[in-house]
Amino acid sequence: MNALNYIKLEFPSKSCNEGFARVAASAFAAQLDPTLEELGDIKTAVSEAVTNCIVHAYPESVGRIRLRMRILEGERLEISVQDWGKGIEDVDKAREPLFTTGGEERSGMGFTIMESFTDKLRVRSRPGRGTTVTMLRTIRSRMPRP
Amino acid sequence: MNALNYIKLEFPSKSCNEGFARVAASAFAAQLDPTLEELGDIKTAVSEAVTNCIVHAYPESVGRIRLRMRILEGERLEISVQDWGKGIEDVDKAREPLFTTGGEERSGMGFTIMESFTDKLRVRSRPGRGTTVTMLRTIRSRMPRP
Amino acid sequence: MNIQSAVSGGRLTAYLSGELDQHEARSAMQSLDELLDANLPRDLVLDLSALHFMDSSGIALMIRLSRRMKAMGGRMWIENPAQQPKRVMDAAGIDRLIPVAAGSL
Amino acid sequence: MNIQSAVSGGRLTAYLSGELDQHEARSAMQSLDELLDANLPRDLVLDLSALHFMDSSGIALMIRLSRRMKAMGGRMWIENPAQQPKRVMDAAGIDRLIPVAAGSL
Ligand SMILES: Nc1ncnc2c1ncn2[C@@H]1O[C@H](COP(=O)(O)OP(=O)(O)O)[C@@H](O)[C@H]1O
Ligand SMILES: Nc1ncnc2c1ncn2[C@@H]1O[C@H](COP(=O)(O)OP(=O)(O)O)[C@@H](O)[C@H]1O
Repeated sequence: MNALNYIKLEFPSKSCNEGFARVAASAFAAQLDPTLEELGDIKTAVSEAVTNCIVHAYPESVGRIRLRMRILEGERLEISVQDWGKGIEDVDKAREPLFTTGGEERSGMGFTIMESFTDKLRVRSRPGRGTTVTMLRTIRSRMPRP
Repeated sequence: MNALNYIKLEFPSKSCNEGFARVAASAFAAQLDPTLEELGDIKTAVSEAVTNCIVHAYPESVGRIRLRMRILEGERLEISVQDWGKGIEDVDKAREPLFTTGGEERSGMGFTIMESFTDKLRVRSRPGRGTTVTMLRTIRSRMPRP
Repeated sequence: MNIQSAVSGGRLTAYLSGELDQHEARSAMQSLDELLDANLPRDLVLDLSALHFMDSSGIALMIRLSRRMKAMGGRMWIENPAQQPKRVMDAAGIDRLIPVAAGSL
Repeated sequence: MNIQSAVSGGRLTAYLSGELDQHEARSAMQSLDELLDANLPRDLVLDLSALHFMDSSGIALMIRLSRRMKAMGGRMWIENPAQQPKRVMDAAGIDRLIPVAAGSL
């Protein structure tokens, strides 16, 4: 599975970087000539995953977040968001709608939204070690391609 | 010299990433509330440095480019662009206006423009090993800060 | 993000603009709490026509506001969400909790 | 980036829009070469009013075009550069080679 293009982006888990991560993700995805709706979905999925690192992975400190994006054959975009923070004890439970450990400032809908805005969502996590969320989204481009 | 915020961005030396690097750089710099002219200067300097990696560092192949940006105390933005390509034999000569090894598709004005659009430009290079260009630019923000 | 408001006959309309993410949510909630404290409205309307982006942090904010309005015996609904916030609200199933109107009621 | 053109009485005006960087420069030069071949103009005007971004790749393109026009015994100048391209042209000292006009001549 060769990537046609990729970026690897690292930044600290400061909430002011949420908006930056969205802009970077959408500027990279723009190469696939997505619709505005598809771009919105990608920005949203990235925002959810990055916010989770800031809020849940590093609740008391500033840690490192890595956002990778790859363009794969077949107009597919792979997005992965990695942290080296707290980790998740029970991933299946965490992925349930409305489940949150974040109190009333969180809705527990982050994973649900990531799932409904992408074609595939994989969560790998080890408590105390960190979490990697990988999403795959096929772009149904506006332009016919050769 | 502690960074208040930073990004580290890696991508392949494909010319389609020039525009992406500019957007990412300007989205990150936007935190300092620069004027449009300052944003334009930053985009231009990044474009020159990234183009040099694509054209000169990796002339025949696709290599890796690393763009780092740091916000330092005093509204200072540090930008560094690194490659692991060809390197530069004579940096002083390379920095002279109009000097180019790129033929008529290049103007030899890249370093001159980087210099005039930033406050400080440092070039470290080792032939066969690669080049790192580091630029510093103070942002005279529109908003008074506390 | 920015919040402007208008009050008329027991109805407080809050106009949200910009982007509502976790970075913005806490201060947005604070502003809205202060507006509710000051006006004690019967109806709260969130007008999202100028909100360009929202993620699940916005969903949490809506749920909190809806609880607060219920506790005060009032009503709350959402008006004019743009495409992206609407998709997030749909994915979260927020319409089961809070009415969403396309135009002004 | 996009190039549109207009010809009138031996003058070819090329309207550049979008962003002109190394990624775009080669195909831009090719389009302009083809326009010159087809029209053999006496004057070449580059109108940059809709060009939002340009780096030194644009400077190289301008120098090549200016050489080509000189070789053909013609003239070339630049019109209406926006702020960022103007700053790049100033830093490169292009006005010593190619006249830059703020408005239409
Ligand atoms: N990167 C992460 N690191 C640690 N825990 C996480 C991470 N992402 C998600 N979680 C856990 O999964 C739960 C559900 O996440 P999510 O569905 O995004 O909703 P929310 O962020 O609103 O809580 C979180 O409350 C948290 O306990
Ligand atoms: N990253 C790099 N790797 C190798 N050589 C470089 C690099 N950057 C610049 N150079 C050398 O320095 C010269 C001058 O660079 P510059 O002033 O940017 O002008 P130009 O890119 O138009 O040639 C180049 O022609 C090239 O020989």
